[in-house]
Formats: sequence, C-alpha cells, structure tokens
Amino acid sequence: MSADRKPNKLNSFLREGARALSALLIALVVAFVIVLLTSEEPMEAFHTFLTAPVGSARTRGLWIDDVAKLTLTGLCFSLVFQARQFSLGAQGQVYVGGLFAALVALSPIGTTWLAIPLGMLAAMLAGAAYGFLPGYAKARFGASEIVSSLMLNYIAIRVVNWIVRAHLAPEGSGQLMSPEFPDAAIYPALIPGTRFDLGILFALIAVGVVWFLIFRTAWGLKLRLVGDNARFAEYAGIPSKAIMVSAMTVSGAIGGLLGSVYVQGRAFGRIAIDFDANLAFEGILVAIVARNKPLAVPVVAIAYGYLRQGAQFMGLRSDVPTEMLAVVQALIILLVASQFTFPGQKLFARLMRRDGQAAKTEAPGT
Amino acid sequence: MTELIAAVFSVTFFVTVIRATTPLLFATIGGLISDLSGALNVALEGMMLIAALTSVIVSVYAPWWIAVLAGCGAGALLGALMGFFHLRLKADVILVGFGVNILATGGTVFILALATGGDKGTSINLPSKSIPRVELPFLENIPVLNLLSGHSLLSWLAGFTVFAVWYFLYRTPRGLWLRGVGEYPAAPEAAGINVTGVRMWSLVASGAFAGLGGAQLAMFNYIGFTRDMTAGRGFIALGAVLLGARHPVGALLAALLFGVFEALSIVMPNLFNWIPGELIQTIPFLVTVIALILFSIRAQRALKARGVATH
Amino acid sequence: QEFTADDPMEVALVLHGTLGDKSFFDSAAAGMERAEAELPVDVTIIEAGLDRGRWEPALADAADQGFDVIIAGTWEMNGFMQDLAPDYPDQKFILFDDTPDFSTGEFGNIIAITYKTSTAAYLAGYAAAMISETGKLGEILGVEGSTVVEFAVGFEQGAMAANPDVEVTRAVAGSFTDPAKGKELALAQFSQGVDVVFPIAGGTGIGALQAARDEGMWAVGVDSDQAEIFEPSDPEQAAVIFTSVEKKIGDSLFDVLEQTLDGTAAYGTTLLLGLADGAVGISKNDYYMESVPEEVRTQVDEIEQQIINGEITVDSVM
Amino acid sequence: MNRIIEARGITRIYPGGTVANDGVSLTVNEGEVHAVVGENGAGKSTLMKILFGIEKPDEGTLVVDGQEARFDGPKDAIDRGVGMVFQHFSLVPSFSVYENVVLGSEPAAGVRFDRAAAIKRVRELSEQFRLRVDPEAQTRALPVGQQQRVEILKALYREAKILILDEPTAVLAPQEVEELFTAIRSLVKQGRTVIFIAHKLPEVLAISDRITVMRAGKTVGEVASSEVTEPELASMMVGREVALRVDRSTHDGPRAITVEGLTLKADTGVTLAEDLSLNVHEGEIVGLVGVEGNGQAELLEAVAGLRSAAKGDIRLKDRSLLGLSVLERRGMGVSSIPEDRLAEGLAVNSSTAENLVATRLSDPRFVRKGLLDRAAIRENARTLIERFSIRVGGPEFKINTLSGGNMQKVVVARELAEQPELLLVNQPTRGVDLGATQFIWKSITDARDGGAAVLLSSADLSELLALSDRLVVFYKGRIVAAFHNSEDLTAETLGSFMLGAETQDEAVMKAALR
Ligand SMILES: Nc1ncnc2c1ncn2[C@@H]1O[C@H](COP(=O)(O)OP(=O)(O)OP(=O)(O)O)[C@@H](O)[C@H]1O
Ligand SMILES: Nc1ncnc2c1ncn2[C@@H]1O[C@H](COP(=O)(O)OP(=O)(O)OP(=O)(O)O)[C@@H](O)[C@H]1O
Ligand SMILES: [Mg+2]
Ligand SMILES: [Mg+2]
Repeated sequence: MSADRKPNKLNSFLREGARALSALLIALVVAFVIVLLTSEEPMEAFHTFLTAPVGSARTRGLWIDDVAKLTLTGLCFSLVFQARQFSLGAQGQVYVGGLFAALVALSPIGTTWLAIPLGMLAAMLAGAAYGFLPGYAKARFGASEIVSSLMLNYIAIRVVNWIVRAHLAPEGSGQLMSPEFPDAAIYPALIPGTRFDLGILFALIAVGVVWFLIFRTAWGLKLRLVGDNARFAEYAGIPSKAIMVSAMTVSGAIGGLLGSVYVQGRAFGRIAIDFDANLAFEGILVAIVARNKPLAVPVVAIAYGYLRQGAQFMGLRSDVPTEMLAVVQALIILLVASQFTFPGQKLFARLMRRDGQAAKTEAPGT
Repeated sequence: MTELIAAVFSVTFFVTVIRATTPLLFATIGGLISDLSGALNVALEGMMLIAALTSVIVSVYAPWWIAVLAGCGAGALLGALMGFFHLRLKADVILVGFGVNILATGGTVFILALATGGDKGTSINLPSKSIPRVELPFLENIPVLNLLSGHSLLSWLAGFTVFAVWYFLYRTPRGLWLRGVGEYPAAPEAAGINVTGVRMWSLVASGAFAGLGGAQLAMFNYIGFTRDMTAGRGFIALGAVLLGARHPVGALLAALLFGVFEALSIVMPNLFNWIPGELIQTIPFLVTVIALILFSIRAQRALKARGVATH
Repeated sequence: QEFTADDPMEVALVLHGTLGDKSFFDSAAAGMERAEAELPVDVTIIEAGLDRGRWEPALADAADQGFDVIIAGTWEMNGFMQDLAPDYPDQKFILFDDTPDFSTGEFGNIIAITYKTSTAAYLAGYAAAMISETGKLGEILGVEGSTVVEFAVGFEQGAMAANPDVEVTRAVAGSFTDPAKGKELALAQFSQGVDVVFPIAGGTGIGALQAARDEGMWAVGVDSDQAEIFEPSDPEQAAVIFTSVEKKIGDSLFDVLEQTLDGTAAYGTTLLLGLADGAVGISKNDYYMESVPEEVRTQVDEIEQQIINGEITVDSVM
Repeated sequence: MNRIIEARGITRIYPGGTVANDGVSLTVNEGEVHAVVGENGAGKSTLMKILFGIEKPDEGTLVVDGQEARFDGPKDAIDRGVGMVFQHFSLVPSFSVYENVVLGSEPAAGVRFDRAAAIKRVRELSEQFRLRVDPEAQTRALPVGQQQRVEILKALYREAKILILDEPTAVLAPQEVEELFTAIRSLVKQGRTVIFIAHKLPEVLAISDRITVMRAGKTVGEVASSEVTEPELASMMVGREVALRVDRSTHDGPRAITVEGLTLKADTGVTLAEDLSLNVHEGEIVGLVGVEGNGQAELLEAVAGLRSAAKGDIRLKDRSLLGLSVLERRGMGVSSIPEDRLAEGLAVNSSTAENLVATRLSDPRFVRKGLLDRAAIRENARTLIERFSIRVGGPEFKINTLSGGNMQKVVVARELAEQPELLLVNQPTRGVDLGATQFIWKSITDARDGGAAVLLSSADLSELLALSDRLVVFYKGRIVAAFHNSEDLTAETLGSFMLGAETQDEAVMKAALR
C-alpha cells in the first residue's frame, strides 16, 4: 500500500503563523508609536506592556485566568460557527450559567464537595438550555439566530442582574452582589494566592472535548457536513436541523461552563451584576482568528490574553491613558485580521507552485 | 392600567417614540445598506459613538447643520476605514467591525479629554448646539395632525431617508448594482461592475447613516456627549435590520417597534413601581424576539404559499 | 516616617471605574489634586475601568508597587481591600464610603470613611417637596446599589416630612452612561406631573438635568455642587439646579491624608462623617438662595440642626 | 476570411500550480461558430476566461480585430465586443429577467432606472435573436434553458460581436438544445461570431464550422467540422479510441420496486405528479423521460425520502418505504445520484474520505459507539479512489480541489460503493467528458448486472436510449407512455410524447409498464 499524500498542512500552518506574527509585529510597532506619543516615559511603559503579564506569580495568574475565559468563549463561538450558525449567544449563556452555578454554591450543597461539580453541571445545563432556544427558534420557525441570540443576551443580563440585586445580595445591604461563596464552592487555586485555578484546567479539557467531538465522533462529522452543505447533509440522511440545534445546545453548555468559571473561579467567588464585562463577546475574535479550529483557540487565547493583560498593566502602572489601550487593542485586531503581501511572498508562492505541480502529475494511480 | 393607556395615547408619548426611534432608524438603515451589499456591519455602535462626539465638538465652533454633516462624515470615514481593511487587506468584516467598536470606545474618550481640556466623561463644559425642533404651531390644536409637531428636523430626514433609500435600492441603477453585489456577486462581476467599489461605497454610506444617528443622539435626544452614550443602540439596530427583513420599510417598522417599546419602558417605571427596573428594561428585547418569531412564522407561510419548499 | 516635598508620601487612588463622572470619582480625584498641591504627597490615579474582573488586580497591583497609602471606595472594593491589607502591613489603606468590620482587630492599617449621605438627601428632599407645586417628585437611579439608594431613602423621607401627601417616583435607568435615556426618563416623569427631579445616575443623570433645563423644571444635583459645575458653560442649566446633595469625598480624603502625614489618623477605625463635619450637606449657593423661599430655608436649617442633635433619625441602607 | 479574435501562445498557471493552459493558440473567424472541445480539465474554460478578461494570461497575447488587446477585467472585454455565458450562470436569482440583462449598463432617465426602456429593449432583443423569455419573470423561477437565454441576452444587450458559450448544452433538454441552435444560427446570420464548448460531439458537429481540440492544456489541432467524423474527433481529444457502447441487460429478475397510485404535492397543495404507477425489476434500468419539471425529479425525491407522498405507495421488495427516513431507506439498499453534485451531492469543503462515507454514518464499519473509525474511513476512500479511478491527491484532499468530472466520480463511487438494491440516478453525466461518461455508464450497468433496480432520469435522450431497458414518459406530472427499449425507438418518437403531441394506447402502455 503506497502512502497517501497529505494536503500540505505544515506549510499552510507555517504560512498562517508567519502572517499572524508579522501582523503582530506591525501592531506592536503601532502600539509603540502610540505609547511614544502619549507617555512621558515611553520605554518604561512599553516595557510594562511587554513583560508585566509574566512579571510575578500573581500577574501570571491573571493572564492564565484570561486565557481560560477567552478559550472557553472562543470554543463556544467556534462550535456554532463550524455548523455555520451565527449565534452570538455566548454572553447570555455565561449569565444564566453563572446564575445557576451561584444558586448551587449558595444552597446547602455549597459547603460540600459537591459544590464544584454540581455548580458546573447546573451552569452547563442552564447554558445549554439557553443555547437551545435560538437554535430551536431557527429550526422550527426560521427565526434568525443572530437576532434572537443577541436579544437573549440582553434579556439574560438584565434578569440575572435583577435576581442578584433583589434575591442574592444580602438583604438590605444594597450591594449588587451575592455574599462570597463557601470555600468548598470556589475553585481551588493551583498556585496559592493567584487566579491560577481550576478554570484553565477546565478550559483545556473543554478544548480536548470539543476537538474530539468535532473530529472524532460521527456527530462532529455530521456537524461539519451540515456546516459545509446542509442540503447535501439532508440528502445523505443526516438530520441537519437536529444537528444544528444540538450544536447550539452544546455550545450553550460551554458558555454555561464559562459562567461557572466566572463566578466560582478565584477571580470572583461570588456572583455580581454585569460580571462578564463583555469578555464573553471577545470570543468571536478568538474564534475567527483561530478559524474555528478548536486546537487553535487556546493558542490564540494565549496570545490575545497576553496582549490584553500587557495593555491593562500598562494602563495601571504607566501614564499612558487607559483609553489608549482600547486604541492599541483595536489596531492589533485590525492588523492581525488583515492579510499583507510582503515582497518575499511572490517567491514563496512560486516555490509552492512547483511543489503543487509535481503533486498534480504524480497523483493518479498512487 | 388606565394611566398607562392615557400615557400611551398622549402626544408626548408619540413624540418620545419618534425621538427614541430616530437614531435607531438611521443606524438600521446604515446596517441595511451594508447588509444588502453583503457585509454585516457590526460597527454601527462605534460609528454612532464617534459621530456623536464629532458632531458635538464641531457644533461648538460651527452651525448645527455643519456639525450634523461632520458627524455624518465621521461615520462615512469609518466606513471607508472598514472598507480598506475588509476589501483591500481582506480582513474578516466582523473582526474589523469589532475593531472599530473598540477603537471608538477608547478613541472618543481620548479625544473628548483633548477637546475639553481633561474631561473624560462628558462634554458638559462644551457649549454644543442642538438640532432644531420643527414646531408647527398651526397644527397644535388639530387632533392627530398635532402629532406632526415638535420633532427633530432629523426625524423628518429619517422618514425621508427611508423613502430615499427605498427609491435608491429599487428604482435606480446603482441600487440594482448594490442588491446584485450582495445577493450574488459573480453576476455583477461578470457584468463588468466593480464589485469591490460597490461594497466600499456601501460601507461608506452605511457609516454615513449611522453617523446621522449618532448626531441625532448627541444633538437632540441629549445635547452633548457622554462616554459610551450609544449604550448598545448599534447592536439593536443590527437586530432591526434582520427583523425588518432587509427592506427599508421593514427597517422602519422594526426601528419603530423598538422605539415604541423603549418609550413604554420609559413611562412604565413611573406607573408600575412594583415591577423591578431590570425587568422593565427587558421589554424591548422580549418584544423583538417575539416579533421575530411571529414574523418568521408568517414569512415561512408566505414562502410556502409561493411554492418554495422549505424543508 | 517623615515625608517632605522632596521625599513625598506615595499615594495611589484606585478607581473601580474611570474618571469623568462629574461626581463621585471626579470628586475623589479633586481631593487628590488639592493634596498634591498642599501636602508633601505624590498621587497616582489608577483607573481600573468598568470590568469587575480588573478591580481586584488593580488594587493588588497598587499594593505590589509599594505605594505608602492606597485609596479605594465603596462596597465594591471593600472585600478586596480586606483580603489584601493584612498581607501588606507596612502600607496604609483608606476606604471611603464603606467600612470593614474592625471589631475583629485585623485591619489596623485600614481607615474607613463613611458618610451619612441620607441626612443630606433628607434636607434636599424636604426643600424639594416644599418648592414643588404638584406635590410630585421624581428620582432617577443608575442602578439600585446601596450608594445610590442611600440618597433616595433620605430624599424620600425628607420629602414626606415636608408633605405627607407627596408622591415620589423612582425610575431605574440600568446604566450610568446613557444620558439620552436619563433625559427620556425625566421627560416622562415631567409629563406625569413631576416638577422636581433628583437624578442619582452619573452620566445618565446629566441627561435628566438637561431635561429639567429644557422643560423649566427643578432639579437636585448629586455628589458635588452640580450648579457650580455647570455655571461657567451653561448658566441656564445651573439655574434649575436649586441645590445639590453633596458628599465631599475629596475633602474628606484630603483631611485623612493630612492626618496620616502628621500621625493623627485613626487607622483601624471608621470615621463616620455627617452634616456636623461638613462632609455631607446640601449646596447653599446663590441658586438655592434665589429659588428656595426664605421660610423654607429657615426650616431646612432647623431640621439640619435637629438631625445633628439626633432629634430626627434618618433612615440608611448602609 | 477575417480573423476576429486570436489567442497566441497563451499560458496560464493557477496559484495552486495547475498549468491550465500551456502555450494555447486559438483563431476564430468572423461570422463562424467555432467549437472548442477537450476532456474535463483540458483548459477550455480557462482559455475562455482569458478571452473574457476574467483570468489574466501569464504569457501570450490576445488579438481582437487585428489589434493586440489587454483585458484587465470583463469590462474591457465587453468594450471590445466580447460576451460570455459561463458554465455556471451568473444571474442574480431574485432579479427579474430584464434586471439581470441590463445589470451594469442600465438605461436611465435622470437618476431613475428606466425600467420600461429596459423591458422594451429586452423584448426586442429576444425577438430579434429568437430567444424567447418573459422579461418580467423572476430569474429564480425560470427553467435552466431560459436562464441560459437570459445569459445570452445579457451579452447581446452589451452588443457582443463575439459570444462565448461555455458548455451551454450540458443543462438543456433536447428541444432546448434545438432552440439554442436556432438562436445561434440566427446570431451568425446577423453577423455575430460564436465560440462554443460542449462535450457531446454530435452537437459540436451539428452546430460548428470549425473545431479546435485541446488536451491537457495544449491545443492539439484545428479542423473543419465538415472534414471530421465523431470517432476521429474523440480520439484527437482523448488520444485513443473511445466507444460509448452499452450492453443491454440480460438478467430478468423479480419485481424490486413498486410505485402505486403515487400523488405528490408541493407544500402549497399544487400537484406535482399524479397517479404514478410503475415497477422496476431487479437487474433492469427504467428510464424516466420528460422535459424537466414534469415530475420525474419529484418521483426520484419521493423514493429517496426527500419528499412526502400525498397518496399512493412506494414499496421496495414488498415493504412500504413511506414513513421511513432517508437513512432508513438507505439502510434498505437505496442509493441515489443527485442531479446537482454541488448543491446536494457533495460537501466541497470537506475531505474526499469524509464525502465518501457521509451516507454511512450509522454503519458499524465506520462508526462505533458514535466514534469514527478513521482508519476504516481512510481505507474505504483509498479503495474507492482506486476502484473508480478518481483523480485526487488522496483521501484527505478536499473536494473543492477536484475537477467537475472527478467530483461526479466521487458521488458515483459513494453511491455505488456497495451493490444497491435500488439505484436512483438523475443526470449522471452532466458536464462530464467522454471518458468519464463511459466510466459512469459502466458503473451504472455494473450495478444493474449485480441485481440492482435502477431508475434513471436524464435530460440527454441519447443517454436514456443507450442505458434503459424500458422507458417511461412523463408529461404534466403523469405517465403518458411506456416503451420497451429497442433499436427502433428514436429520440423523435420520445420527443413527441414528451411534448404531449401524441398519446399512447392504454393497453400498449400497460404492457410496457409490466
Ligand atoms: N480557479 C482555479 N484555480 C486553480 N485551478 C483551476 C482553477 N480553475 C481551473 N483550474 C484547473 O485548471 C485546469 C483547467 O481547468 P478548466 O476549467 O479550464 O478546464 P475545462 O477544459 O473547462 O474542463 P471542463 O470540461 O471540465 O469544463 C483544471 O485542472 C482545473 O482543475
Ligand atoms: N478557487 C479555487 N481554488 C482552487 N481550485 C479551484 C478554484 N476554483 C476552481 N478550482 C478548480 O477548478 C476546477 C473546476 O474547473 P471547472 O469548473 O472547469 O470544472 P468542471 O469539470 O468544468 O466542472 P463542471 O463540469 O461542474 O462545470 C477544479 O479543478 C477546481 O479544483
Ligand atoms: Mg470548463
Ligand atoms: Mg465541465
């Protein structure tokens, strides 16, 4: 048996990587220019930007915490995008997930060892249910999932805020957050005193699970076929609507899990109003840059999380105005998303072509 | 309940609805144009925000209408920026849109601080101008017709815009190009139409309309600028585009629906103290979801009636 | 330790939000500016932004950077400060607008400042009810958090004291950054007969003030003397703000910094500041003099005295 | 004679490295119909795209009307009088016919799009060149034949002197082909030049004046149509003799599928097919004859499980299929080759291996406990790629890296991987070259000889006549005639029944329906 030729994945991986790196480099240069313009001590500020996230155990914890959250939300979006569904419901799922995790944590179970697994389970179920809704509305009525999921986000945020304020906050305190959960209900820190907690573990497990689901199970293949060509899927006997709804439901479960990671993680250990601060939405960016590939999601999250943290610390420690960080972040997104043509690329393409040509002629009969 | 009915059938309620609808309608029209050309414009929010700030700052030094034009122009410029990254540098349009939004949140505060000499929150120490209100005193006492009085000049413009955009899309050659490019780009491409150019102009127009929405928000609904003052209206407009079945009249109806329930959520707290504020705030969104589902059921039926299989 | 102009005391003000609210945080920042001008201190203002997840890191980062004094405010930051302060015993912490439980004896390096905000709001409510012709007052809240509600309860109680039949409606905007919505909420209240509005909602509230200006209704300012803020740029706006409920965070922070420098600050305790200390109060500026009739002003002054003497107790949610 | 357009030494290498054109030359005289023939992937479409300015040649020159031309885009080509109708139409589905025709150079009155003028002009053109189509109809709703006329009108509206038609007949029914030829002749008579691409050599010989033959990206020759025979042309194209011969079935098995009184309705309640009754025996091919839209495709869909029946029954080996899902029917041995491979036959962004198992995702050989057996899936792909000689890099290569003919082979391979009980086939060789056609026909007859009952629908009557053992004619949703296939049966006979011009005797029909 002759060996099959493989589509040249390494090459395309290298090309993608080189493109991303060069875009990143340009973005950093732009960021540096902005820092130069707005800071009295630009070198110091920029140094903070580049090194602060790894400066101490505590800052590394913050970075990892961001990575965990960005990974989960990125996965959440990747999964629905794989099925060609443009549900933007991650945020709503995070809220209902967080709420249900909080309800478990604040119940008598909260003091037992069951608090974490049950909290996560409740969060995932709630998120799944919330992800199911727009999917069902689309499958049953043809209602655009973009609109319904967006509206469901707004609804979830407000309803959860209300429950937190009116029912979970200590009576009469006027605080817009619940009391701190019992220790048993908060993820243990992997490195004491930092946010390096179970969240990142769960995120990485989720990456593995999603990758496995998509590329190793029949469900995943069906999902990809539906995403590729829904009519063909129907033709081949794959129930495309059911697959689509199930994808949105599973994605909802991941969103719900992120809700648990939020409220039960060391960063909070309680539920407060408006707790996600829009991070859930940034999963779209992660998913798109990762091209919806589950294994690329944590890689993108690591890089993006690093820049995000670096910018934050520059804001905290230097005289660069906080607002400029948003500008830097925006430029990074714009540049990383762009495709550049560099002088060397033509040559590269020519080399690649020779390769491809050889492939064409030798292919048959192997 | 009677109080609610009284409030809803008052002239002021109507005026509130129109006021709440106007910025949304402009943004929705903007979203509609880029959507029809094949690009989902998630940057409406950021475009409105930057336009709002631009018009406020310009209105300090220039007449109101120049300020409105400046806001419109700022939106258009952002549209061109999006076009550059999306069409020239082939960046994903959603990523570019989010980039613009993030740029807007930070950039507006930075520029506001420069313009006000350090204020990072509001423009209250800038004497900004407002868009004139169109008073029609002779209609004051005629029922129904008196509803026409007291609106922003831009509200009238918005109404006219719906018609103009409809005319443009369905009655002019360029409108035909735009719809063709959005639906099936290969066709206009083969017909020798510059597809990229059409997309570029659509994004620019999209930004210009969103910019008018921002100007209305900062020069009429509230006079002045406050950080993040668009408060999600751009995303709601995005929903309204799809809810309105990607048609100008649909966009108008969707924006109005939202305006009505926004206005309702504004009069309700004063009448129903016992309903938690957060729940009242969900009303416009709930109504949108319900409207969307009802609308989709109807559309499904209509499709069936035309004999198009939907399975 | 002695601090001098050459070797100033390093102070960090950590804001769980951003500057530019024209009330709460700006007031704290103004106190810092004054401190920097008049005292041997060097102040760094750290804006942690609107993301809750960033607040604790910002505070911890300030502690890590070794500031001598770290200032933060409200219940939102209270918990973080309690967690942090014991780990940095050589640094001092100032918490405003909330207090930890000092009875445990753990927090020797924290000093808390709380304000009897509702007592000042009571006075404003009283005056508002007296000048209202319709007997209807409106409140516009950003969100229903304790800092905000504290104003509302005092205002309502004061209004009832002036006129038991008064109607006070509360509307919640759900946002501190939506002035258009604040304006709409106020306009809706006006159309339902309200003639004095009390916005407690940051940027959203500024929209409500503008509605009062446009409609020629009365408004009560919040946190700082808002009439004074508007006076230079928008006298018309200033003219309808007949008084403001002031919470002089900046001044009280200045005082505590001064006491910290000369070693008299009582770390490990709570400073409860009220009308008597001048840390809260209502603005008695020209607009107040013009808008509020003489006899009402006299009554307000009497009530103020009664509250200080403890003859009137004002409710509080804190 | 005047050379109107000329391509000299054109080379085009696609970014992937494919040398689509390798020093190709083409000379077209004014007022002639010039055919270009070659196997799938020979580079015909690429050359045409270069003539129309969509692709730019890496080397070589174009000469139009004696002057060298450089086309930076279709606009330049249009300006020089070149018009093109693509293999895949480029029409906006929701637009009306006249909108599609004038798109890009609309008549205007002020800023307004002058619809009346547009409609008038389209009507004039369609009369002048005998291309009948309703200018105000919605394009989406038109049959392909008419959509093609819209495409031609588009080019004529732009005053094309040279009209390129890339495989125009692939999607047409025989009468439509005739109508197209009539239009082409009328065009030529009015001084236009036509470049024509087709895989069916009789058509090429019927319509063209001269023929250029391409093979593997090169021009291998140019001949006058009057001086060449079909076999000569075929061997020029392929480089060897090709014979499209089919052995008739020898097998006569028991009845496999019974369709009884079947009525099919659209969601609206409109009847699509009525009272269909027919049987197919094991080892037999039954051809469904009819102009597109007369119920044949709907019957195939109903049998496949993609459409529900309003009345009647479909039984496979005495078991009713109604109420069974697509998957359950496939489980019973139903295979189906769909009409449009891109729309419903393949997922083009997925790998070849995945496409080859897509219909068998509950088969324990490939999926156990919900998990994919990737080794088995790859092995399956290797086997099928070899068995059906599919030209593809390997099992992991995506379908969109294949040429159309090879894509079709993937569909055929998947559906015939195992001997089916019942095979449903719709337009099996549309746009597929001679060699591949031969191969696909062979695959179908092999399945038949293995005992499959085959229902075959095709717009190509010669294909139906070549393959079918019996033929059933559809007209307006009903079966109007049935025949045992024999040498005497001609396309003309079928044609008159297809158009409802003739009716068959009840008894004769009964007998032929078996
Ligand atoms: N856009 C493209 N990118 C890369 N390769 C292409 C592209 N278009 C065509 N090719 C390749 O170029 C070669 C010639 O293709 P072309 O479409 O010209 O063939 P053709 O003669 O028209 O075939 P057919 O008879 O199937 O229509 C084929 O190998 C094809 O795979
Ligand atoms: N963007 C692209 N990138 C790479 N290859 C492409 C691209 N577009 C088309 N192709 C190649 O084009 C070829 C298809 O060319 P063409 O359309 O002529 O095929 P075909 O056999 O004629 O198809 P059909 O018969 O269905 O019309 C395939 O080989 C495909 O790989
Ligand atoms: Mg071709
Ligand atoms: Mg072909």
